[in-house]
Amino acid sequence: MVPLSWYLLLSAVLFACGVAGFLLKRNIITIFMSIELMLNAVNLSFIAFASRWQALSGHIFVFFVMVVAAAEAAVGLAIIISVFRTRETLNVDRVNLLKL
Amino acid sequence: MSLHLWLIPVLPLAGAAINGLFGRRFSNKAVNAVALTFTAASFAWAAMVAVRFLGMPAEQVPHLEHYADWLRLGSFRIEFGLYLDQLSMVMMLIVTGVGFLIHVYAAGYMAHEGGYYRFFSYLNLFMFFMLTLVLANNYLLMFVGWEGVGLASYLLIGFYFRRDSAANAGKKAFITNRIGDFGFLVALFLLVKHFGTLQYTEVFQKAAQYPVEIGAGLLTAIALLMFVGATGKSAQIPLYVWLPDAMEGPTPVSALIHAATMVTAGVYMVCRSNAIFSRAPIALEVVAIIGVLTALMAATIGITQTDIKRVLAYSTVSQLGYMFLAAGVAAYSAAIFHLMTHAFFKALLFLGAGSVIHACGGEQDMRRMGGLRRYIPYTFWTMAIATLAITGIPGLAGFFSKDEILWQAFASPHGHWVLWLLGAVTAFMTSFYMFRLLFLTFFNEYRGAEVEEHTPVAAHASANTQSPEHGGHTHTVPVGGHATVAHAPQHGHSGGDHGRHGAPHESPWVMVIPLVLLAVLSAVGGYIGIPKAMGGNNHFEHFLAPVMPSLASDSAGQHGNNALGQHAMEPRQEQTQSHADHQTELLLTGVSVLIAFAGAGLAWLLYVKRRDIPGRVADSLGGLYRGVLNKYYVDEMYGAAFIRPLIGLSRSVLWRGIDQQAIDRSINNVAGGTTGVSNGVRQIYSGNIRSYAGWVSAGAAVVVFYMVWVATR
Amino acid sequence: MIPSADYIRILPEIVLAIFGMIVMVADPFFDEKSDRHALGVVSAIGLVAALGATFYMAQYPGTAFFNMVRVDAFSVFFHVVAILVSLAAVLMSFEYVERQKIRHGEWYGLILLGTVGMGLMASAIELVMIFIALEISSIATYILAGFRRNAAESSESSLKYFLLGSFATAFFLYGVALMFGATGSTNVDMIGASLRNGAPTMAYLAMALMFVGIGFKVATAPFQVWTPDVYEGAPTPIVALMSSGPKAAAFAVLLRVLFGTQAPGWFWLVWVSAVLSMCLGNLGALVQSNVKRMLAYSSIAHAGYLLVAFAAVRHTDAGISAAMFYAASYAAMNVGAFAVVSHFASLGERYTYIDAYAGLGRRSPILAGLLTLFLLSLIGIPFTGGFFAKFYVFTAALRSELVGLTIIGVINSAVAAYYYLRLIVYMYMREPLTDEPVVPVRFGAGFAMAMCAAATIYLGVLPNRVLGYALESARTLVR
Amino acid sequence: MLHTVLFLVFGAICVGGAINLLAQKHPISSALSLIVVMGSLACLYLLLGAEFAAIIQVIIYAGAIMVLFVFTIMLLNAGEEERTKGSRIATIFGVPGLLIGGLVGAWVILRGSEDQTSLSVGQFYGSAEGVGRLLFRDFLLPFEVTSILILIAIMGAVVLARPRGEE
Amino acid sequence: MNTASFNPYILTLVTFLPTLGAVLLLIFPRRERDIRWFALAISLITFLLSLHLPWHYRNGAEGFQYELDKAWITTPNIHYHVGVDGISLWLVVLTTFLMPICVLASWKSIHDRVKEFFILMLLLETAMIGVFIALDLFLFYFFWEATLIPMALLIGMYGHERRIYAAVKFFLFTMVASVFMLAAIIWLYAKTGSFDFVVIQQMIASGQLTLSSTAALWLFLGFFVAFAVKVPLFPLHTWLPDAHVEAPTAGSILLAGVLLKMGTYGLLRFNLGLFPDEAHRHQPWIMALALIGIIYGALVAMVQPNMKKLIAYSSVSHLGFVVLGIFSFTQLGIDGAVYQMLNHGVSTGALFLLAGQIYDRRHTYEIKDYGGLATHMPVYATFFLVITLSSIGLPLLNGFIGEFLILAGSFQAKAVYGILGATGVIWSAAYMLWLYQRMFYGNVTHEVNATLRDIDGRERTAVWPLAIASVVMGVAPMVWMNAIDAASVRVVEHTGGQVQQIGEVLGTGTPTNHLNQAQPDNASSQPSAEEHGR
Repeated sequence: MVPLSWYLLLSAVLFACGVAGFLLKRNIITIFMSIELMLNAVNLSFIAFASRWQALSGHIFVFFVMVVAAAEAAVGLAIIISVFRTRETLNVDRVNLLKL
Repeated sequence: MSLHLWLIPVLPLAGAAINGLFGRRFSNKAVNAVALTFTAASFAWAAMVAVRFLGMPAEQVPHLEHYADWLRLGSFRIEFGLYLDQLSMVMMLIVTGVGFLIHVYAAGYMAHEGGYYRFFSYLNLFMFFMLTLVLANNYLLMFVGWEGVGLASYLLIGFYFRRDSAANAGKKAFITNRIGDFGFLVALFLLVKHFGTLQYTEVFQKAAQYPVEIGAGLLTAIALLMFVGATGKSAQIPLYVWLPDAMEGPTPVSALIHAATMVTAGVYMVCRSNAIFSRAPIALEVVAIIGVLTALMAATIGITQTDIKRVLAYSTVSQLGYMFLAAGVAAYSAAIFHLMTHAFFKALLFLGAGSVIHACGGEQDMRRMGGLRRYIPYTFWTMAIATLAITGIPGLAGFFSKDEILWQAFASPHGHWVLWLLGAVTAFMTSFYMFRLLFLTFFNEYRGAEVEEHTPVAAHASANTQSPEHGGHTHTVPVGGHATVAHAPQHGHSGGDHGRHGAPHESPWVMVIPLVLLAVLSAVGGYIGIPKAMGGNNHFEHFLAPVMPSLASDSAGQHGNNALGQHAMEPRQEQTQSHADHQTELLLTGVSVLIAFAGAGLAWLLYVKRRDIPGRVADSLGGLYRGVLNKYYVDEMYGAAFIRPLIGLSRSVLWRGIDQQAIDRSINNVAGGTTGVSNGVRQIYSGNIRSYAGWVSAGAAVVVFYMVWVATR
Repeated sequence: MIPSADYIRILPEIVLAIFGMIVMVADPFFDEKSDRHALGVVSAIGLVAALGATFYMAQYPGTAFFNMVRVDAFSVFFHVVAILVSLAAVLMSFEYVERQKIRHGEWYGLILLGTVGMGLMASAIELVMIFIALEISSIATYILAGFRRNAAESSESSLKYFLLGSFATAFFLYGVALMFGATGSTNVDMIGASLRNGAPTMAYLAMALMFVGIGFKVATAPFQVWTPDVYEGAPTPIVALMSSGPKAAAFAVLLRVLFGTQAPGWFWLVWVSAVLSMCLGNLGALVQSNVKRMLAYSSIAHAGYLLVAFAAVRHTDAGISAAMFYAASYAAMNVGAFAVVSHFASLGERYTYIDAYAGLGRRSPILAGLLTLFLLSLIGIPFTGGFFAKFYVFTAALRSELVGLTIIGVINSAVAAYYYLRLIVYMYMREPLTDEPVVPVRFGAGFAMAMCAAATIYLGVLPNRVLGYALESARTLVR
Repeated sequence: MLHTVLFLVFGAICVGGAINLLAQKHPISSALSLIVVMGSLACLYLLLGAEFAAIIQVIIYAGAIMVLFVFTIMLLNAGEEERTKGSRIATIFGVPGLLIGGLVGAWVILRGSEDQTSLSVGQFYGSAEGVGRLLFRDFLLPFEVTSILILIAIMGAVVLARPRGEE
Repeated sequence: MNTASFNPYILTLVTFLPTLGAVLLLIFPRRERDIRWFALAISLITFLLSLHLPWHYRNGAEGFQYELDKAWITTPNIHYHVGVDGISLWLVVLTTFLMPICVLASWKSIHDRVKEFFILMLLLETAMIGVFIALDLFLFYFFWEATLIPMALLIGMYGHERRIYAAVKFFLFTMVASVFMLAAIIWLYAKTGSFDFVVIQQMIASGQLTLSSTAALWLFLGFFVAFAVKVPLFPLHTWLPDAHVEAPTAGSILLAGVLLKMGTYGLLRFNLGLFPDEAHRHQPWIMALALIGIIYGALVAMVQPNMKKLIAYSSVSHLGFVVLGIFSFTQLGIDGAVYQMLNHGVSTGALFLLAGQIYDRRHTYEIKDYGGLATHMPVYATFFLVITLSSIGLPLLNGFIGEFLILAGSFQAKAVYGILGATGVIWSAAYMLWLYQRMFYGNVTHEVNATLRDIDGRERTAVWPLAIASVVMGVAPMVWMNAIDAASVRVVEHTGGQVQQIGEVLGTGTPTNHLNQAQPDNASSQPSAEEHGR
């Protein structure tokens, strides 16, 4: 018997890891991956809540989130590629033409 | 019945307007014609009015004429209205009469000047304002004239405006007058505040409800403030400084404005407001003291001056002092009497001086004149009469008036023997410097050419040091070229076209006739006011009595109410009579006559017989002499004490300091500070994605924390 | 089984989607040389049609597709705003895409499809629906921002926008999840219903996270940091679009979420956020010499003003209507300003620095005049939309006794005057650096500018109709 | 009981993978650890009875998306990431913010579920059929709309990733 | 024509005719000559139309005339509500009167971007008139702001070297200040639900809208700051000299002639009209500021090396008088203040006009570059003299009436105000005459000045009306005063000030010791002030 809150905590931890990744990683792709991690965390809590409320809609949300994530991935990676083309780097700290 | 008084001031105004607007296209003759016609017309009308006025029954006096409302705000009402009573009639006649004569004279005197039309339109303008001043039926209208004559004199003093000295003198005159007017204005405010009106009749009525003030009260305040105005206009201590400089103007102007009429406005005002002054003994005292002191001081300066016009100027100041002395002892009619006679002989003196200057081709320094009586007899004789008149030689106008004043100074309830003494001393000096002038100018031999080192300090160099085309003594004659230019000064200090000839010559008849007429007036003018003591019965005083009822401090109570009543003069009679009797009066008269002769004698001794003495005296007195010569350095003192500090303060503290440093700088600092903050804020947008994420997540943390706090609160 | 009325209730989206695909598909059929003006025209037509569809849709208020969307005055209002903004963007792209050598098909297609997202955001009442709509419009703008592919700035701005955007989306999504967990529902109305009887702490947490997400989209402090960079780098017409259209839609979402669910406890949140946005935006803009960036900062500040209206909780209808009016008039003047900038920037967006504007009043009076109008409106000079927008906002705030907030806002708008004025000063009071003639305005951009100018003035002189409609929709929102 | 054990195991793997994702220098390793996380998440979904979700989690996420990632990493042959000191803000504001937010969130979660609704295997079963019904009825509109989303994504990928020069 | 039907629309017509002209100007004429003539024609027509106002003005009648009140915007409830009373009436006429003169003044001096110039001028005219006729706070604020932009542009586009600095300074000063007014207006609206001046005045006066003391304070200050900057009142005046020095001639004329009056008008209409009690409470320090302005302005003017700066500072001094009069709360004071606004418009406007004319010849405002002009430009010198005299308040010229009434009024309010203010007559004489001497008297120091030609027909046409006006206004003030007095009496009664009545004046006149009368007179002259204070 696992209390719901454990799942939620787990998802919170994962989400936090995602945020931390965004904050700390330098490689654009890794950062993007941490975003995906955050989405996964969210998914987990959706599923958890779904089973709490006995409502399937939670699962539907997960589905949509994945779709969106896929779309984002496609676009995001394309963007990353075009950035790499212009700047020849994947280090996010070096992408700072625009400032102040 | 209306006397159409308005014609009297308006006619000169018309003349001024015509000359001012179209004069430039007129020939000198035309300008003349216009100016003289309108003045003459005004004089004629004034005379007619006077005749009809004398025919009026007493209860119709004062005769009021109301034409229009200037201001009507609620109960506050200022009329365009004129006020004719004995006082204003006298003034009106003096102004128009003497004014007309001087116009005639000027026609000749200015004949060769540029800016002819300007001159005459200014002169007419002056007449207009002066007449407004004397005929006004309320204080504000009087103030109009008051300021107006100031303007006219500003313009006329600055007539030779290309000479900085002239321009300065004009400005000085106007501003000094303004200082006086400030006092006058405040007096008017007091009237408005407490009486709610400025109409003479109403003001006097209200004033009459006040008893004679022991100590200083409202009326004293009003009176003193008015007197401040008077000191400005009539060149009394401390504001007399402008008058001597005013001699920069053409001589007829000096005669008309700075001797005969305008400068007496102060006296007129004090007398006009006697209802107030008489109830403010303290004010009266102040007036008397200031008056006599001015008289004395001016006289001392007059002794040392060598510029003929300046001598006359200081003598004017001192004579005005006499008038105020009279007014100060509540002998208003005596003041007016002297005002009149003084108008005659002082005008005459100035015109004579003008004629002298004219004769010597623009020379004003008496040390370069002398022996002129052979060249210009008319001038000499007329001036001699005037001199006798002013020094108070019996039988001439000045004698009666001055004697009356001295007597009142002694005998009037407000009088005091000290006042008399000082007056007498002044009288001595007066006769001394007047005869000095006469002798230096007309006796001995002509000193036109050489320069004599009589006094170490250049007498009138001090007066117009800034004058470019006039360096001290060596009066260079500039190329007459710019004489054609509209505004070249001819008489002032540079021999113009007709100043080039050696021998002095008599002036044309247009200038001589006025001299003669004025001489006659100064000779006989006094006989309308022979005091009782000498068998006459002071017609003049009786004539003016209704305007200026005297009320001695003790009997104020019962006379207050019928103050304006006709019969209010009997008490005055018994007052004076009770004080002293004819014997004393005659005695004092004798004394003053002696003094006069003494002064004359001394002058004869020093400037005809032993002409080496003055120099030695001067040297022996040294510093004192120089002090007096430089008019006690009053101008310099004013300069050092007020003007320069003020300018310095304004420039360095107010403008540079407060305006530019304090205010503007601080505003700019605010702007700069904002820019700084802005630059700081921009550091947030560092361009680094992770920093942005940092901001976002920090913000998110705050938001989360807050919301949860709210929830669990 | 689905009533046809439901399709009418999403008619604008359908129309937009169809036209978007048409444009996208049509593109390859043009050969290389021929100019693809037609595409632009077609998409413009599509937008106009969508506008018509919106008005048609307005006849059929109500929910559709099992409470996914609701058509009410509120959604219609924002539909119109979003569509008009996109229309302006399309019009001003006519020359832009030519000049920048950008592929027309994708460009117009993305704009249209992005507009679908905005429309859905306006009418969605289901959090998941909202989420997807949000993503549609955002992803479209991510891509469009990076369209000038051979310009490093463009792709960088695209990257920044994308990464941070999805970061924020994750927050929003987490919020949705928690809200679902707290209430067992993701339908705004049902959430409202369940929150009305006691909100669990988790709901607050959810609300906070959603606020983070949407706050990012509308660029209010402290989630505004991305704005200047992204706006500076992105193609100007797109900046015009995304600073008005998606933003307005996001505000619509915020309104739905905050007021529709009657979620508690966010008052001070909004208050502080408003103040921060105003101050940080204006202060940042003060010393900005790049016009696009300056306008970006100013858009932050304006978001702040708009939030002031949210804080007017005592008279919600006044507040909401003020906010809606503000969104509309801000869209008008902002798009207008960007239209001028985008035209003037010309090839490769060279002239975006303020010095380039020196003497514009002499070189091209019309452009300068229009820009001046828009700037004055942004300052908030009377008889421009900007004035009434601010005016309603502050009135609403004062009626809710928010004196302090109003004072801060008013002072801010005074400070803001400085940097707008600076541009005007440059245009009129400085001598031009070059006397090369400004590229003449062609039909598309000209029409866009005219449209915005007309709207700005209309809102400034006769705000009645619009405000009245806003009030009505506000009432529908807080039933 | 079993449920608890499984939860602990997969949960541990998840967290471990996540942390590893952070710890790894090379993007490939990060990607792999992310795949691990996703896999174990799928298992957790199963525990919660979400078959459908679990499956697509594996197919879409681990299968499609992560492949895309790896593909990109290879394409750009991204190497070790260098530890540049780009942003102090992220460390001095972001990380503390993260911690505070996380703690608060955790506290809320723990406190928010006093009811202690505890879950066990098979207690709630989300069949693909049920999901399908729901998806194609109630959530029809979002489902259709996602097509537009995908379309946009495709276009974007095409436009942005197209090599230079060929406009 | 049937004036009755015409009356309600005359104001609107007068106000927007210039705008119409501007629009026509935008499209129709091409050649610069035509533009100038067209602008002149428009401004003249406007002036003639505006003469309808005083012509058919009913002096006796209460309240506002030519009133037009049309609902304009429902939410917020904004009306297009215009109307004039004796105060605004003449300010409108002043504006329309100055405008043709400005057009003439910029006839030759503006040769670049002529069309824009005259368009801006006409728009500015509309805005300025609007400020004076607006009876709806919102409308007022709109016109108020609307004056700002054209003026700033006039300065910035057609000014001299430091024009941008001046323009921005001008704009920011006024903008920042008026924002506070906006806040106050909105607050009032939020409370009353109306922008209508009359309505709000009623509500406040009848206590229907009760203001907490702090609220009243802030509202008062909100309005006050906006107006004080415009007046400008020390120490907020520093924008004025810069603006004037840099502005083109016409700009200076309008700035001094009309824009500054907007400030004093606002004080009179709104600060006194809406918050009489507050006005009374703050009278002392406002009076003090006004006095500082008078003396300070004059002293600083005295030492200015630059002609226009000098005139600018003299404006500070003159408007100090106006404020002094307004806050004396006496009939005389306020009459004088309003009249002084007109005077200052005429005489200072004329001074700037003349300054501009000499600038056209020598392109410098430095006084030291002149001297001896009277010799070669007699006509110019004469005009300058007349105007100088009118500006130093010589009797029978316009300046005197205003100053006298103001000072008398403030003296009634409190003796010391009157006395200190009266020193102004000395200062003004000092700096103006000094200026005149330095410019016109003495010998020509710079040879160039000897070659200057006297002012030509066009320039004289521009100056004559002003000179005549200053004389007529000095001699026959009642022409203006009848209308003004009625209005200001109403203001005074509303603010519980002192109306001119002998009765109460003599009431204090118990002939006792009066010299130290400051305290008793305060007590007597404004008892109403005290009870208002409570």
